[in-house]
Amino acid sequence: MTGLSREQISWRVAQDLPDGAYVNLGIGLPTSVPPFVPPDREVVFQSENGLLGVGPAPAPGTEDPELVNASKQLVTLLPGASICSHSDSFLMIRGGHLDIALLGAYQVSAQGDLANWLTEGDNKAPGVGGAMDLAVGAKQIWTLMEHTTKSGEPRILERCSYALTAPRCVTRIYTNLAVIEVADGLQVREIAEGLDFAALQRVTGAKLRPAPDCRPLRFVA
Amino acid sequence: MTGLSREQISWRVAQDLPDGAYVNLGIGLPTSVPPFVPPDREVVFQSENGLLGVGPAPAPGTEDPELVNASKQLVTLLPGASICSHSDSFLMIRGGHLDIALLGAYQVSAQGDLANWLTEGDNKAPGVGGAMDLAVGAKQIWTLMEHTTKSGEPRILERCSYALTAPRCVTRIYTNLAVIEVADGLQVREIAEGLDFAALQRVTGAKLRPAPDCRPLRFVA
Amino acid sequence: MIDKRVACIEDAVRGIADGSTVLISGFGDSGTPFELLEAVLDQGARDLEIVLNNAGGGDDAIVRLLAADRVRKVVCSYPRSSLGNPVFDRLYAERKVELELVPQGTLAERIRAGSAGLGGFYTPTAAGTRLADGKEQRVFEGRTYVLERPIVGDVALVKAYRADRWGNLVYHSAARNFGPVMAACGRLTIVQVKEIVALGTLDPEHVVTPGIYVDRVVELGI
Amino acid sequence: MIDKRVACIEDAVRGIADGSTVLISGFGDSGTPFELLEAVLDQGARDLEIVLNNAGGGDDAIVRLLAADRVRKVVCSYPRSSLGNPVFDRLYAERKVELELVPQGTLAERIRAGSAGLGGFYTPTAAGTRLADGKEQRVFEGRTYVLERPIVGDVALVKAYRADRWGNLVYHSAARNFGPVMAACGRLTIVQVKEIVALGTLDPEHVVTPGIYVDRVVELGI
Repeated sequence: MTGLSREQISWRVAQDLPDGAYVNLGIGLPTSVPPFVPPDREVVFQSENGLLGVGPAPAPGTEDPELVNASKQLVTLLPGASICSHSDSFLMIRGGHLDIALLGAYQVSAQGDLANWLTEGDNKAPGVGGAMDLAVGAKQIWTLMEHTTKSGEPRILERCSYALTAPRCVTRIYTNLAVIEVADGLQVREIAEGLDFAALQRVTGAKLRPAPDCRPLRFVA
Repeated sequence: MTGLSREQISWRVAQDLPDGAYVNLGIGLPTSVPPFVPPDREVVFQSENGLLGVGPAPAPGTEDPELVNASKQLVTLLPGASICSHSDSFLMIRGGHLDIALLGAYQVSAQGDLANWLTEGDNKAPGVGGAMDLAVGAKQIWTLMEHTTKSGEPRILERCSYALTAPRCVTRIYTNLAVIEVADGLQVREIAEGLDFAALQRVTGAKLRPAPDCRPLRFVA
Repeated sequence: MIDKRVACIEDAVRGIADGSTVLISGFGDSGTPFELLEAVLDQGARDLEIVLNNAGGGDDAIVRLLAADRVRKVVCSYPRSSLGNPVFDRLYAERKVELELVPQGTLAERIRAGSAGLGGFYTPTAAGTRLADGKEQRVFEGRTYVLERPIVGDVALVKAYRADRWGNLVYHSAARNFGPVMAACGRLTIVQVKEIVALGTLDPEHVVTPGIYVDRVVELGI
Repeated sequence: MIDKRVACIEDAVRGIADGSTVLISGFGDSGTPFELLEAVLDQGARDLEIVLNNAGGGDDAIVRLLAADRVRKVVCSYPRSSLGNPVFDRLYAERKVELELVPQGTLAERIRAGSAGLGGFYTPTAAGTRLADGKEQRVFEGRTYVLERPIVGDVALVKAYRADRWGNLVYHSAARNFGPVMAACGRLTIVQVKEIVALGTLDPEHVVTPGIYVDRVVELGI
């Protein structure tokens, strides 16, 4: 299918992060967003394990094995960073202090319900991590995901079939095919170049409507 | 009446503080206890405004106007001290981490009910401060008070007539006339020299019983 | 670029609306943002609900806010001062100011709950006392607890010691007290500091209030 | 004299009883007290309920505690590891270990509530989800909250960076994570540190865990 690569989804999200925003990065795809933030913007990344002001991966030879992000990747701290305990970190998360949480998703519903912790076929022990706290706590939840599953099933649905992370929390959906605003239903802000609205609707399990100013979704290097 | 002076009550309490104890000092009489702790013991004093390891008053010329105790008196910090916020300080207090809180009292009942924040005749705005948190939180509550009011009314009663700070919290009562353990009623451990049990009972509003090893309460310089 | 610094104390308190709930750090004089309070006096906001540990004393700025009939309600643990507070006592006696008396630890915890997005908590403090009247009391494992609800401030006025342009804060000694918990709880958090330092000067391990909670910082040199 | 120092790691873990609830600091490997856990393996306590963020991975000491059938129940937010944890997966599938899955922030807050003497709290986290099944849900001002109860540890095993003989602690970088909240919550709090320093060396402004919460400190040099 046409559309963005996974890395390009991260790039696209990064273009929308406003200067001065406090942003949490969920595990997975969101962790690749920071390098794409335009250099004239100061965005402060939070990591649920008690870091505010997370910087890029360390230069070889300067790694600190205890300085990791939520995905347990080695990171650095920027000037202005601070470290806190888990209770203080989740006070920050749950208390509505983060502007945006970028989360991976299995499914998102037309009402913004989020399912990103449990798939039905998985017999392994379930893990939830900080997903539920982030989903209820951040001012905005932006999800990053492929528009469909590998077998082509839609991930954007009238109702999630997987167990919810939180109801009515997602405010924006970034996929390889579209940028969609969750606002009284699903409004398509951008469609991947080469795809028309009807084709997008066919791979989506919930009713979409185009924004009046719906634009092409394209990657600009 | 015979018995200890107010300062001697503080001295008497100090003799019972065990080595290694963590002790909160309520406002008023308790703040005069620390200088009387025997020098071979290390007792850590907590102040509700976020200090653990409070030291003596500062030497003239070394005062820090922001370094005060719960009574807003200028203090110092000992080596090993730490500073925390109010929420962390009351986590420490309410969470049962202090061994002993030394509190002033208006009245104590035979069941250990404490009244130390509100008197009936007082028309001024009421103030409670940290008294209720301390009363429910510390492992032991020791009260320091005159045995009777200035007009000779008993302060130790079957039931408090003043509003309670907390029910069933006081474990030991130190007065100018006696040291009393609250344990299934009131057991007198020490009686002021020159006073007999019957005389002590007459100035007490609740039934007392002498400990098998009841001793004289005396000040030793 | 993130820059929480404001040039002067008038800018720091700009826009505080009538009717606001204002959290004020401090324990007695220690850690109280008297200079910000002076600026609020000049700024003019009225009908305030102030949340603080004490209620001023002598003729400090809190007492003068009260004397100027700018305060509708005081939420505090101990509205008494060794300096006396006849203004508060008079307003209270004349029922011209409402008093909500809250045990000190419950006050700190309610503010923390407000900052933490919690709907409430059960505390043993005040159970079985007059201050639990009218509140839900509930027994867990044989102990009685009182349900307490969060406090959220429209504005928090905080005194700290050092800040950077991101709004990171460290405090000085016992002046820390209510500062960290109130700073995290204001929809608009305004901080006076002695000194603003360059970004990166404050050790990430030692920052007490992360800048995310802070909206404006003014440097006063004291 | 207050002296929380113990001479060796065997002394540090002495007396942990069978059936204990054991809080274990760490987030992945960062801040996990692996050396104390090795000592617990040798010490022999069984039938443990362990409370921690993850559930080990590879063949670390947590996995080996599980493999040795020493753990009755795991309370955690994420029992998965990039290294894999086939031991946990097998025990879970065979119902030989109980899993209580708790959202990470709720886990931290429940431990904090335990340390703070609270009877419970209402959190919006997990409201309307499967993890709220069987729990009281309650609406305050139009928002649904879940009642969560405190966790108290019989034992807390914590990794910190520096300590003094009073048990004051500072942490290193992101290894702080669950350390401060768990240290305050153990009836018996046991801490491994890289270095024990002289009393008075740690700045009172920088102490993260006050010594009052700590029972034993062992210096490991790592």
